Amino acid sequence: MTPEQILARRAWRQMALRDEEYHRLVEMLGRHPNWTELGMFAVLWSEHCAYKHSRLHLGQLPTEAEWVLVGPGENAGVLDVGEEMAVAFRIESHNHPIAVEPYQGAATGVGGIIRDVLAMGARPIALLDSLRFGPPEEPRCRYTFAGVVSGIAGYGNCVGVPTVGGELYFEEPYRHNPLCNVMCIGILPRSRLRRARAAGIGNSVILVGSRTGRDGIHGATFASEELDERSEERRPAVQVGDPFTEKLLIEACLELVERELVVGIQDMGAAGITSSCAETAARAGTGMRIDLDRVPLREEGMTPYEIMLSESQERMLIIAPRGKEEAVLEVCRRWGLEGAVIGEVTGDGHLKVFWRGELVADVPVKALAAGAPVYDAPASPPSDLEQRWRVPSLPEPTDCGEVLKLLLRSPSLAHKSWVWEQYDHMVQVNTVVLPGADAAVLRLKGTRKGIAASCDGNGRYTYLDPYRGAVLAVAEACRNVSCVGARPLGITNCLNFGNPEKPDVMWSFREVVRGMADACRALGVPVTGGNVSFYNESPAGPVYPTPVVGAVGLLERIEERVPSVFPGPGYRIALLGSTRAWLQGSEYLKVMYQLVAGRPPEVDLRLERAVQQVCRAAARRGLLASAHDCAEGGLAVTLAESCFSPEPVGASVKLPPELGNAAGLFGEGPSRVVVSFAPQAESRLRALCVEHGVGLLLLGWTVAEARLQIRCEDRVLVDEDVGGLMAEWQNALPSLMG
Amino acid sequence: MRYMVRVLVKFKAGVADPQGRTILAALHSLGYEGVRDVRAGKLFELVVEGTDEDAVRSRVEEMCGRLLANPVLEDYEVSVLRALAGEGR
Amino acid sequence: MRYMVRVLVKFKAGVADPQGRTILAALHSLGYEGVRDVRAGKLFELVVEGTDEDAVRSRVEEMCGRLLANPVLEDYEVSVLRALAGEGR
Amino acid sequence: MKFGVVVFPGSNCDADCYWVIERVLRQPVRYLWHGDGEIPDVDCVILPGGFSYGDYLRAGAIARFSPIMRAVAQFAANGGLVLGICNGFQILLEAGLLPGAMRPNDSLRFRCCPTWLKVERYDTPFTCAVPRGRTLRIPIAHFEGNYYADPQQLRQLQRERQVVFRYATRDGRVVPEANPNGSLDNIAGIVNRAGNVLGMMPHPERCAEAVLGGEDGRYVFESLIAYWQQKAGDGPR
Ligand SMILES: Nc1ncnc2c1ncn2[C@@H]1O[C@H](COP(=O)(O)OP(=O)(O)O)[C@@H](O)[C@H]1O
Ligand SMILES: [Mg+2]
Repeated sequence: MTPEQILARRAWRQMALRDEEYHRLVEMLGRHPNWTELGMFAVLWSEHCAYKHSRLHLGQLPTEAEWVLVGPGENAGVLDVGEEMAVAFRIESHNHPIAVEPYQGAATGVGGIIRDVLAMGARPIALLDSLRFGPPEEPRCRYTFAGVVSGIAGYGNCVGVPTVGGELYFEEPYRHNPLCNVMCIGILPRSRLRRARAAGIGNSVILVGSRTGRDGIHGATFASEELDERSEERRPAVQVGDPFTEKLLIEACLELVERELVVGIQDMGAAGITSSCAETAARAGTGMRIDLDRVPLREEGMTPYEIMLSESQERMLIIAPRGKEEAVLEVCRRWGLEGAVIGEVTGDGHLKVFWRGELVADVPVKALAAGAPVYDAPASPPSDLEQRWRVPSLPEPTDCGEVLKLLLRSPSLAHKSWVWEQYDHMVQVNTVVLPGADAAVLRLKGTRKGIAASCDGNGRYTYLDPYRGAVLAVAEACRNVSCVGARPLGITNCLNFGNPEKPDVMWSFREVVRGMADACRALGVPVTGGNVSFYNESPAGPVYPTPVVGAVGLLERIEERVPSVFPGPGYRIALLGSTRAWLQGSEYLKVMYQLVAGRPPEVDLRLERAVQQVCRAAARRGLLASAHDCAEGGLAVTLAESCFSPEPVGASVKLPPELGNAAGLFGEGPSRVVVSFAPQAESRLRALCVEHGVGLLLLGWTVAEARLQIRCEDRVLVDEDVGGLMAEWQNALPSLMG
Repeated sequence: MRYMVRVLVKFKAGVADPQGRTILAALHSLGYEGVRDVRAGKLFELVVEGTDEDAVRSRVEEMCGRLLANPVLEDYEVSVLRALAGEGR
Repeated sequence: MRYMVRVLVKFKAGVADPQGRTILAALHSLGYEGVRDVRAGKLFELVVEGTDEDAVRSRVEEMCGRLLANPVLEDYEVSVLRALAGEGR
Repeated sequence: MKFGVVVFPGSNCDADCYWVIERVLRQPVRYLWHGDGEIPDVDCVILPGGFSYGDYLRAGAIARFSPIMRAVAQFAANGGLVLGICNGFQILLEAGLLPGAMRPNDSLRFRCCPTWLKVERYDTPFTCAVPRGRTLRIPIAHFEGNYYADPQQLRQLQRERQVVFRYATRDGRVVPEANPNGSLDNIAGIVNRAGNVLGMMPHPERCAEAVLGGEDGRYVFESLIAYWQQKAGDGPR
């Protein structure tokens, strides 16, 4: 299609560019684009790549701290953890792909986030997955759930990166829009930190990994007369993951970095060659000249448009020092990978693309990579917001033991081993705290340190109050990390929302970012990166606004880690922190009354911070025998889970009168941790609490007989066999999944 | 009657097939240079009850669309191989 | 000449086939009660150069014996589907 | 005792084995590259876990043709010690160095979890240092660990006492409930007739340090060292 035809047919509209966006790019280009150029702009200016609706607001997030080596803007955030070591991490969504092909959609999502971390020069050492599906009673939702889990397993296990944690919720709004967010953590010696920069005029641009095919050439930028139905058919909408090639890519890239053959390195995600070339050149303030005839292709007859926009997986772009090309290609060959020098870095600030000797695209990289407009879309609260806060008055439960069992087998609270047993969570021999605890803990080989990580984000809270929900999510992720004794060093976030052009969605987005920013500031934790996924919406409506927070923390000494279950009988049990709990937005309301209602609590961030400090200080001093965040399902569920160690332990607990009701047992709220400790540690723990202005409410004792007894004054609220409770909790997912 | 039905499921043309490519490379390194391409897929053999071949075929095609293949990624091919003697009713 | 060759690999009779069993159960739960048995296997489609069909077939059978099937567990079936026009030499 | 750990394309427990041998057992160790046709001066070759060639055809099916495997077969024929763990076991089966084959787990799901192993023989180089009667707690992590042998092979395994590890309960009972993958006779590990080649699905290298929650895996490596030292003491070297 010629520029005239593009103009005549307003072809940009089919590529999801607005008229004013087209005019903007014409102005930046100083002429009308040709077909290939238009395609390149359309992808790089898509919401997915350009953050048009979110960028303005994301600026509020605090991104700095002394230990932040790389903040947002690169492929992953990087934190200094001392001893010349650094940790890279990032989270990303793959929501739309899993809706059509759960297995491959999830698998390619894992591959993508691993390459982001690899692009920092880091060895990927752990994955976490945050998943949301519709009601598991629905066969289609189970199919999606099972497919996603086995896709993550199929990819992560094969590349040899352990999946050490994650989260899983089932809620109605995810029925047509399931969410799959995957976080990857990598480690690197500080000296090997690499940037995605095409620096050094004359340096070579090398494409490494899989061949380029017609995969994923953009839904958004798709369609035209030239790309008729036939070519549409040729173009697969879903991609197939190739973890074997990814594993080779990891080894080859790390070897290239180690041997100083890498000036810059960038993964190839959305918009493949176009985005990786434009972004690396833009970051370095350079240009690039590339020759498409040198790109190894999987299929015959591909056009420049297709080659430039292909999203074929398992490819990396390497900027190598001039003269070292052969050394780079030699490493690739040794690892059985194809590599090809496809171009060079130039000084003119343009991305020039040649094909069969002709210049087929010539675009200023700044315009491509940073020229997209930024929108401040209208925002207004949903009209029914206050209605959502209304909770009818409800009777107190008559049999709290039964309620406890119901909650324990609620799929969102039940034991998740059906999921994580499918993941290799031990490969690389670093996993010190396995999945199932508040946070996973990995040792850092060669040091005494450990890395803790957790993913959290309760979409129900955010739906009911986006600001508070976001604060709760940050607080919980950091609390989980603190519970194992680690200091939260940074978070990454994945913001999953509906259509941002709808004012209520935009409003909730803004509220979430505001909440996240406030919480991070108060807790002293920077945000080093993340991902925004809009348009998670079907005719039935949007997903719950779902911010997923991935926190990474540092344990100075791995021996100081705290388990999340009671170690045995004879320990004191106490509730550390707040004693307040609310039924608003709780799992209890959902399970008992199918109610998603009530305004979730406001977090007292000063108290939250202090509670987390006490957890860590107590861990460092060896005062805690266990610590478990008191989250969904409330105190009763947390106590029960604390009893569920491989050798079940009993607990005998007496609640103060104000907690002897449904809210006390099953209510939820921040800043609370169920701890156990040896009796002789009590005075020192209490002193710590006093020092930080944090409460410590003694609840009872762990006991040898494996029963959970919760009493209040002269009433026995719960008296259940721990084995029986554990069976409910453990069997829930397996029996649903057959 | 019972019929033996064969279902072949393959990736659509244009979809990357890492398995096929890896097998191709292995065959080459074993000296089978004459192999130019390998595509990997799945085979299912079903024994299905039905009144006649056509009914059975269309039922199995429905199963393919719902369970045995994912139409966004895969094509399928159903063939009724034969009626199973002595096992019908 | 180039030939399109189809290879089917199945578990030997008597070897339990967990995948087939699982699919059978899934089909039943979708209401396809008439399905009596499912066996799962693998499909490979190869493009192979050779002078004639027989030579190609026997070469591919050799590949099956060495690589594509595991003789402890699996049987295979090779069929040369067709010569590929216009691509030979 | 000198160890060699083979690196196939797609191996992913190679570095873990290396780590344990070097840092925990403090023995000399080197990597052996799949493309090399010779085995240098080592006393034991380890075929590590992972997904050689992505397990794209069948686990181990492609790796068995690597040049190094010819050398491993020779090394084994000369009495060298070979330990195949998980994918390494699968490769040994495909290469015919051990009898039988692996099917996908009967659950059709990958499974990563601890298992208890009953040690059926203490007179092998791989188990001679295991305390008698101790059930070992060693994790598995695989999709294709459902061991199969045809009836004749199975009879031979029994006759020659080639089964070394069986999945069991904690107290050593070999019962169906303890079988994590459908494996025939709860088989978790077998040796060849000569007793110098062992394949096992569980990963001893994942539980050789207390910080990782258990040390039972050390017994396998320590057995090798004890056996080797004994042999070195016995005869001329
Ligand atoms: N999708 C998943 N993948 C891996 N592990 C998971 C997944 N979902 C939950 N887990 C693990 O199960 C445990 C309980 O999860 P969750 O109920 O979200 O804990 P918490 O309330 O403490 O955040 C955690 O250790 C978590 O890492
Ligand atoms: Mg959580």
